[in-house]
Amino acid sequence: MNAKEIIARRVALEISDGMLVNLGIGLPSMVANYLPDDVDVFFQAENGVIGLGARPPEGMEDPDLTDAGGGFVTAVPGAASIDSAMSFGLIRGGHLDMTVLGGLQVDARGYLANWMVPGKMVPGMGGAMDLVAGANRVIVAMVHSAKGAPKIVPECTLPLTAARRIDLIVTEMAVIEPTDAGLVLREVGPGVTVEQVRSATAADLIVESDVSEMPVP
Amino acid sequence: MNAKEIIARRVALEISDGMLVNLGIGLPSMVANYLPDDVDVFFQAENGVIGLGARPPEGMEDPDLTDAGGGFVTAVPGAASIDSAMSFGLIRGGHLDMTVLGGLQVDARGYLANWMVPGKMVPGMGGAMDLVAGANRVIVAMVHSAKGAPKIVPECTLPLTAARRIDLIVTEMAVIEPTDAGLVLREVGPGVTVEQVRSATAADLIVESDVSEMPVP
Amino acid sequence: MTCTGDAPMKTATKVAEAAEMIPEGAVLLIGGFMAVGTPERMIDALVARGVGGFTIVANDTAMPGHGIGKLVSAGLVAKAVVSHIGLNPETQQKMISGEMEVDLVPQGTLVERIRAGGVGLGGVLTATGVGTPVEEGKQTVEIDGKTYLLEKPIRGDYALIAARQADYKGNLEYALTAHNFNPIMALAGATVIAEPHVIVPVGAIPPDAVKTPGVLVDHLLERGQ
Amino acid sequence: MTCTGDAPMKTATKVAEAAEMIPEGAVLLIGGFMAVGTPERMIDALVARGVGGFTIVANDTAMPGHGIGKLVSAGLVAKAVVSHIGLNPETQQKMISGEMEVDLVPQGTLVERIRAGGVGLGGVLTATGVGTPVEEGKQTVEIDGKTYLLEKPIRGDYALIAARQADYKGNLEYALTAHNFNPIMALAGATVIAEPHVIVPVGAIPPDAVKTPGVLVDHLLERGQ
Repeated sequence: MNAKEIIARRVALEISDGMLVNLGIGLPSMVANYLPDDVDVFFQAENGVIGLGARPPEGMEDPDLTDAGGGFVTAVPGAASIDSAMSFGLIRGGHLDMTVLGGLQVDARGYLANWMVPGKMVPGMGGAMDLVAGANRVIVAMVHSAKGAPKIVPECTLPLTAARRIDLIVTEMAVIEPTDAGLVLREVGPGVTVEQVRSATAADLIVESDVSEMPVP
Repeated sequence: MNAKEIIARRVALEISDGMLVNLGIGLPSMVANYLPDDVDVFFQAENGVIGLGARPPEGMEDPDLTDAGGGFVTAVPGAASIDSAMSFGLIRGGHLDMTVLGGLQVDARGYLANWMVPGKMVPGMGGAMDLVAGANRVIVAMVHSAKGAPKIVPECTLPLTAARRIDLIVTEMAVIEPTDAGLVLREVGPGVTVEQVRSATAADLIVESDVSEMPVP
Repeated sequence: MTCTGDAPMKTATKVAEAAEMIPEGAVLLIGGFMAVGTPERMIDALVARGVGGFTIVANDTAMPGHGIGKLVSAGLVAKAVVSHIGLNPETQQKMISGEMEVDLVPQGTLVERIRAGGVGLGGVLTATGVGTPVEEGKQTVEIDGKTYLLEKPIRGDYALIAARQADYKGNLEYALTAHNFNPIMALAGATVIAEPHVIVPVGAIPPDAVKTPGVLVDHLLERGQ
Repeated sequence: MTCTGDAPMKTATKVAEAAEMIPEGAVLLIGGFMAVGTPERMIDALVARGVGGFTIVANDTAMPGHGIGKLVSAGLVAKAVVSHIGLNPETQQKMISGEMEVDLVPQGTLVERIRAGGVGLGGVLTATGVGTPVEEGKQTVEIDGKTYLLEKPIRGDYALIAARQADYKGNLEYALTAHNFNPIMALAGATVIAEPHVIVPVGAIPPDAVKTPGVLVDHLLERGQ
């Protein structure tokens, strides 16, 4: 199982019945593949649909029905079309139960940076700032390090996405929860030791006695 | 022809092709009866429709289709249902070409008071404050005096509807335009003299040489 | 991406059970304009139950015997935040006697304040009411040389809304002038109770016809008799 | 009340004529999200005409060869006010070289700023962007202990919008994820040019299906080939 699949499978466990969930493009969107059949949720694509469905059969694509990454999708029965004002009204207004986003850095305060690398990559924040500021629960799904450099750092050096403590970090090596006291290591990845997590993490980790191995169903 | 009919017929001349118009309840709503057949306009009922139509045939009333006064109406072909946010978005956003409202007082500045008499009558402002603040053109349609007391006064003693100069006052005695210089008498009612208008008006009137008799088709 | 799940069905709630949920003194956003597009069965159930002390937020208090007018007559309203009470003399009497507090808000400001509460904005900046008694006690903000009132967001403990049609997922459609405040209030109630005329199977309301997504609706009242 | 009149029919405008209306340097609100729900024929006509210096306000600049990406490639965009340029490397290059100015705005803030411009509000009070570079140079307002950015309204000289269907009065319907910014931009352009896929007779779009009332639309583009 590769790193991204471990992460997606673990994040899927955070989703429960009846939630409205927004998955960012890339790795976060893989989470939908690993939802148990008996979990009933609605996915929001912030570009305009509640009730995002799977890729359509070949030849059945509708150019007016895509996800936020521009890929062809379907809409599940009971889906609703929404314009951008309603879409972000739901996000900012506390109606979105969970968002799963990628990250460039998360720091000891639980602050996320994920929208630009000054002088190098300026994609823009798109909907990320509203999602982090507004969603009831924010999960950052990312590989633990970027080319050997830790992405979990004492303080973000990249521009912040929001001055809000995100709720959970899920990597292939660890599940980490930002708290008032700092970053608490909750779980380690399959076959990973606490020491390995520590050495791949630039921020201090609080390790309590009950660190378990990540369930990856 | 009674006073209200004179007023309604004169106001109707202010409406031209292609306008979006909101008529207040009571006297202003009579204006729709006197539009020439060749004038194509849309009426807005601020409670939720653009394209307000006549009263429906007996037995065809829809409880979900009324005007802002609660009376049964129809919708013309090409009508659009709007919610209250869209309705007042159109009003505040400069999309409403004209509103015709009743008045309790208008003063020398052209300011209107039409929503309460402290200690006596407190109906509430409903949509009137938004209409006066937002409509591109505001016409006040009212009888010239209330039980002998002038309604056009030096300064409103009743609470203002908005600190905006309205565009035209139409009564059965006169058409008066508020300007930077003050209230200008533009027309007198059928058979009414300038002197009669002056004595029924508490505010100063500017009378230029070209005061004509009101056309009442 | 594969999506195996979808959102849960609502179960239809009996109107008396819905009334039981609402505690004394709750803040209720109630849809309707002069009792058009008002959740009439829900109001009847609240009157039958007799618990009150409510703050109601609505366009108006309708007329005695209709819509919110019934709540006023039954003495269940402690405070009304509304734009108009002109057609309900009982509201005017209770306001003058001090039995009911009435906060008059311009209609466009009222709907935007509820929207702001529902979509997570900090307030509304409007020129409506500047230079009138509505301005009293409010912060004004100068923006590019023009003065605006800063009007606060409004949220409710419950939004009681009426709809033309719902599907089992709670997606709602409204009809003609019965839209009014309903779609906006659906955003701003901590709990949203919808009273549809008709309930249809999932799929019977196409996505483009949905005005209120079912994810906003907590309870659907069962179909009336 | 009798209403004898009704609003005038629109005449269908040829796309090249619509492009001719738009002066050099105009502020254009352009609907679409990654070129979905974008007025593609209008954009092609602007590229064919070659007059530019535009400020465009849109969700994104799409990709080279698609939607707004074609305006960028043709060098017609002086400034872009957008939430995302990540999938258009040309926009990034032109921004870095200084050929194009890019103002990045969070997506939810962008749509509310356009809405505020369209519905006559003085600004938007949002918590989005607080504590980030988006806050720089902006007034903050404290409301009930929470900090909000005061974001200014946006209006355009022209709104160029795409729709699924129009009737002769200009009433518009949108489809699925092709709604996006279109219904909001229809409120905020001094002149609104709508590009529908289909034009149907008056009455073929029922009042409850109308998302943009025809009174907002100034020009309807004639049906494409």
